[in-house]
Amino acid sequence: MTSSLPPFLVFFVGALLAAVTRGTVRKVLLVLVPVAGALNVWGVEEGYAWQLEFLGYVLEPVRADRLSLLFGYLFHLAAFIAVVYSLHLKKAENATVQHVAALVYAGSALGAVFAGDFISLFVFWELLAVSSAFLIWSRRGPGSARAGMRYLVVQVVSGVALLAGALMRVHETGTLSFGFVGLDGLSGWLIFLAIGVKAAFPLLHSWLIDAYPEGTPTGTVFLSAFTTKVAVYALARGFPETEILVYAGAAMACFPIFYAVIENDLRRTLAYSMINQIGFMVCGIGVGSALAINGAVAHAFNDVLFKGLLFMSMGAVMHMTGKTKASDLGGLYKTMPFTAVLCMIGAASISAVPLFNGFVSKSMIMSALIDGGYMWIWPVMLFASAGVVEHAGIKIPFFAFFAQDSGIRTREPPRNMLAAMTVAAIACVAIGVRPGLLYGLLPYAVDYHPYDASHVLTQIQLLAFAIGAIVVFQLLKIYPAEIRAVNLDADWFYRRAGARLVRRTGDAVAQAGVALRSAAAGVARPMYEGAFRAHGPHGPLARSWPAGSMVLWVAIMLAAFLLFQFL
Amino acid sequence: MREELVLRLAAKMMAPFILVFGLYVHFHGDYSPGGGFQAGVILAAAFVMLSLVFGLDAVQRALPLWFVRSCAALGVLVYAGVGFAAMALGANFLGYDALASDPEKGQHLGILLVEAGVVITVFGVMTTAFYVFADRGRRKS
Amino acid sequence: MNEKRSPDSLQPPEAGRPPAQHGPNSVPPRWSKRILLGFLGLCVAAVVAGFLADIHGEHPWEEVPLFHALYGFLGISGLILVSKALRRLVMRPEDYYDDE
Amino acid sequence: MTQHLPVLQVVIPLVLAPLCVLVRHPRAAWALAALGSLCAFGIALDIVSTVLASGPLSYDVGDWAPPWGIEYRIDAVNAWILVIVSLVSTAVVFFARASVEREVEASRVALFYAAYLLCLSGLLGIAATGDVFNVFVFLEISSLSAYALIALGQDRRALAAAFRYLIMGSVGATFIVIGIGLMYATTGTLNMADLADRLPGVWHVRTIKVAYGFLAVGCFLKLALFPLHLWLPNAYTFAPSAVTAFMAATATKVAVYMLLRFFFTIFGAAFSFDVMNLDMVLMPLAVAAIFSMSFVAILQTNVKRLLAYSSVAQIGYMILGISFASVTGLTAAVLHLFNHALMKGALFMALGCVAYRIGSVHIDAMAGLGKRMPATMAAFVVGGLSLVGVPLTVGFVSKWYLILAALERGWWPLAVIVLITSVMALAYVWRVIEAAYFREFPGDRETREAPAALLVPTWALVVLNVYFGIDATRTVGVAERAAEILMGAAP
Repeated sequence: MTSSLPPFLVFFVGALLAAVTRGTVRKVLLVLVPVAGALNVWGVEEGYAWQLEFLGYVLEPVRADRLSLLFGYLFHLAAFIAVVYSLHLKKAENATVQHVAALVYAGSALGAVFAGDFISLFVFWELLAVSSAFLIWSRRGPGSARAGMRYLVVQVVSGVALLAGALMRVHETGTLSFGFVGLDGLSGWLIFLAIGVKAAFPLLHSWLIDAYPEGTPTGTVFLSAFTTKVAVYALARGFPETEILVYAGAAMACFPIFYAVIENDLRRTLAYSMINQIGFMVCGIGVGSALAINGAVAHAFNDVLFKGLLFMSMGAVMHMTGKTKASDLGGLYKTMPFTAVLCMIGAASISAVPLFNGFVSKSMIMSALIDGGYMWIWPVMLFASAGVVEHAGIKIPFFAFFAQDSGIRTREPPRNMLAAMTVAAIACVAIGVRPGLLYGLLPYAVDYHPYDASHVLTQIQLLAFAIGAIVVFQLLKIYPAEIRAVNLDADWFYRRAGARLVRRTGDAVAQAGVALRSAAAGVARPMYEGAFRAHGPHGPLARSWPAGSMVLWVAIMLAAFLLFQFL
Repeated sequence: MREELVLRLAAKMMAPFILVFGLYVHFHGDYSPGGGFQAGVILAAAFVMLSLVFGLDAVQRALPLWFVRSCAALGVLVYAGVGFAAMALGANFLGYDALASDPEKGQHLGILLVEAGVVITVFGVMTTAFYVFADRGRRKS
Repeated sequence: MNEKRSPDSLQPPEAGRPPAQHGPNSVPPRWSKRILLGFLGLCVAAVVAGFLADIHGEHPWEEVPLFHALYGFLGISGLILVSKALRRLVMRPEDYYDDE
Repeated sequence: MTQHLPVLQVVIPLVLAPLCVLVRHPRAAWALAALGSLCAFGIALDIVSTVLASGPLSYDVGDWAPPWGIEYRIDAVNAWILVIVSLVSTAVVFFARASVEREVEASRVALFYAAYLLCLSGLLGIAATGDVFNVFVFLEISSLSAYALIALGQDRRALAAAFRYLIMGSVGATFIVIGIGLMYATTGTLNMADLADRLPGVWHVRTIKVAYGFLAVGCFLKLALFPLHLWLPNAYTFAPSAVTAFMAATATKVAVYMLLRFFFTIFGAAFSFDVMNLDMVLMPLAVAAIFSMSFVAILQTNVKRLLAYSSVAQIGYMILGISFASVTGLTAAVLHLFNHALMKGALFMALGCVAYRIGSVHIDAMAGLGKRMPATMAAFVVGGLSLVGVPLTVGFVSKWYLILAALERGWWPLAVIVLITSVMALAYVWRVIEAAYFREFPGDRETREAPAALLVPTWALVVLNVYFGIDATRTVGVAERAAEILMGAAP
């Protein structure tokens, strides 16, 4: 339909209006933006495109196909939920900055998934980075300024890599169009690296762990929905059936669960869980069959819902108590029963309990792995999905709402927060019960039935005995206690090793500089002293000495230039 | 120096001749060595000499700073004015041919007027520079 | 140096509050017993149903009886033990990065 | 009348300058300066459209036919320079009214505008003329008035900075006149087109190579190519804000134009690159300039100085573009002439707003200004982003063409260098943003937003930064045409 607007435009205009409105007007506006955007994107059909010419290249800032449309719907839903969740923000919480940044951020994510060429993608890529950084800075907590800065630097580096790769690709292929890229040549690897940073590939992941727990309670909900999902989209578009992704995905699915077990900060635990879930998606994209891609994007869709729900419930806890550490919390079910129930729905969904949405998408990826012949990756992913139960399924609700009573007495969070969480929870259950709702939107035609007895039973066995193991370990008192501590991760390399390296190099350079200067002084001093005696301390010639040295440079240049020509 | 009668008398007598010589150098500039730049400096030299002998204040009473500064500006206007006049008469900028009915006479007139502009400007600039420097030294001591 | 220290010594002492550490017995006792019993029932039911229903595995390992149950139990056991070991390697005091 | 435009372009500011001295009233002098700039801008726009539509313009001063008389010859290259200079001058002159009243003694304001107009006409003259000696004359007019303008700065060190600039500028001008003299001695002509015809016959003569060397070093000095940039930071730092904005956006650009004219039009691309290996001379210097000056900029605490060093680095980008010896590379260089003028003009004007209210441009003095002077700092941020090369700003367009040129030549490490140094630019721009937005405003000072008289011209340039970043067809079109002319691929 030609009457549709570019999807991102609705959000950008909304952001502009949000910047100048206050109070109730803005609240109404904030809710209206995703709704209007959704109505608009509903009218966008496959093949819709918007082109313009720039620097002699055809740019395609908007290009719709099934893949981008799916993410388009998803991002509108996510934006709606997150916006409702953040309606209560007050001036003291930097409401204007947060609201505007959130709308720009959501709009950029939409722009990125509809971008048909690398330049548009790059523009939205960087906009994503900058706008989301404000969601971290807005918290104004200790460390959030620095964490936001580290986050921004990593994201900007990712953008630079993307631009470099895109430029080389333009040079190689002559087109800017963003389609299948593949890992041939430096340009492919640069683009892969750029997306990998955003997708939190192993060793490139630490920005996520570092920054997400530093965001505002509401900001992190936005963060969890967009950045990594844009990366998943970009991988699905540019690198399907790239074998390395299967192994990268398996690594991503596994290593965070170990960290998640021992992490004390519950929002950081969720951040690890996020990498674990992206691992499943990356793995599916790597397999590359129709079923696998369907599974990966369906899982991305579901992850936005249940991970958003979990982040929202932890955000609600943080909003009401100011705490997110497992060691500080416990027993909140008495005063926050609704939140507890909603959190458990999220936990059940992420653990892929049958009748919840995680189940219908994760099983697709698992089946696709076997169909693709990845017989050794399948057990790894099965282990990872059992691990999810441990940290996200049990640990999060258990330590926050049950466990030992921390003595904290509070109330349910504001109504808008509850409403947002309820919407997400309903969506989780609805997709879990009626997978067709989601399957109809997937890029490929779906012929997959998650609910056969075999699937359901094996999954229940896996989950039940996984939980059993936790119970046994708890009862035997071997389960690792929650301890206030920092766990080293790959960010150590830049936060500590990098800092040390910079400091040491700085020292070394300074020392070398001193040595060089004293050596130079040994030669220059006699000359200088001669000049000093000749011209006196404050003589007119002494003052023009710097100009003299400038002229000396001129003479050197001329001599060098002429020598260069005549030798 | 103000008490040196010989110097004062000589300076008073020489000044008009210097001025006339300056004008000669100017008007003869298009046929013999000379021209606006030299003439301007010679004119300025007369006043520099006078102020050396009679003091800066005496000369500045006759020839105030604002006047010489305006001269510097005025000369440029004369120069450009000739250019514009030629343009108004249908030639290119500074196309002297158009200034008179006979191109050769036009060339004469044009060069003379342009050089007059140069004389005024150079005279103004030189005198201004002298005033500024002399004034500065006086205030400091 | 930090690795050698016992986990408890990392805790900052906080007066006037119950210790923030949650031991295994911190579940409210009356409830926990009922929940645990119900859970045990679920496990048994899952195993029994697994034998009754026709389970067609896709992976060769699924031929092993009760594969998923065993895998889930052993997997999580391993996960917890390895994580405990990991803690010795990576855990640092909470203010580790504060002097950046 | 239209046939006189090439000369009127230069002469109108030249005539208005003495009028400023005569009227002496500050506001009247300003009005004359504004009139001069506006006329120049209007004429430049007219000229550029004529040139693009129907080819080069030629004007014989005094009706003496070239190569004997002085010819003003304007093609796409210098029409473009005329637009840059007069556009920036117009923006700055409207900015200057309030800024100069605050920063310059009232008795000197009229003289300030006289010098400003002289400088403008000198710069326009260098661009417009087709006679190499005339280039030297206008170079001296613009330089001498620039020294005076810089010396008018409030800081006592302004005088010393202007003096050093004077020495270096004079050395540079002398080198250029020596080069011109040697060319004249060999060929007997001063007209550019005539020189271009005659030089190929005497390529083998050593005098010509020496002339080339003198011209090269003289131009390097004037355009502040590393390591001959030493005069620039002090001159920019201590000059009045309006002067800094004007000089930073125009003076070095015109010097780059001189370089292009001498080496491409007069000597010819073939001689420059095949015989003199100019690319091998320029590229290391450009890379060194970009790297070391960006690094120096990161460590500065005076923001004006920071931007001054950044200018030296940015000049490195233009020289890098030239050193690619290709149409794309020259397009990038010519494009960056315009784009850099826009961004540095906007940035220095935003700093002028800060100086107007706070009286300091030290980075610590700018703490918390994001809240107190939101419009000013927003202008700075947009200008800074443009400097970094963020998409949707002109900086991106320049970098894009530079990288394309590097890849076209197969020198992809240089493309990487351009990207890395963009991050360095982000670092120094960020230091200001960090101070302005993330530090608390010291509570004991009352500070308001800068007056509209300063903000409107600043934002005009900021808007152009974004406008030409989005719709780059026109600027790129002219730059490509200019590059083709310079490489000898088009008339």
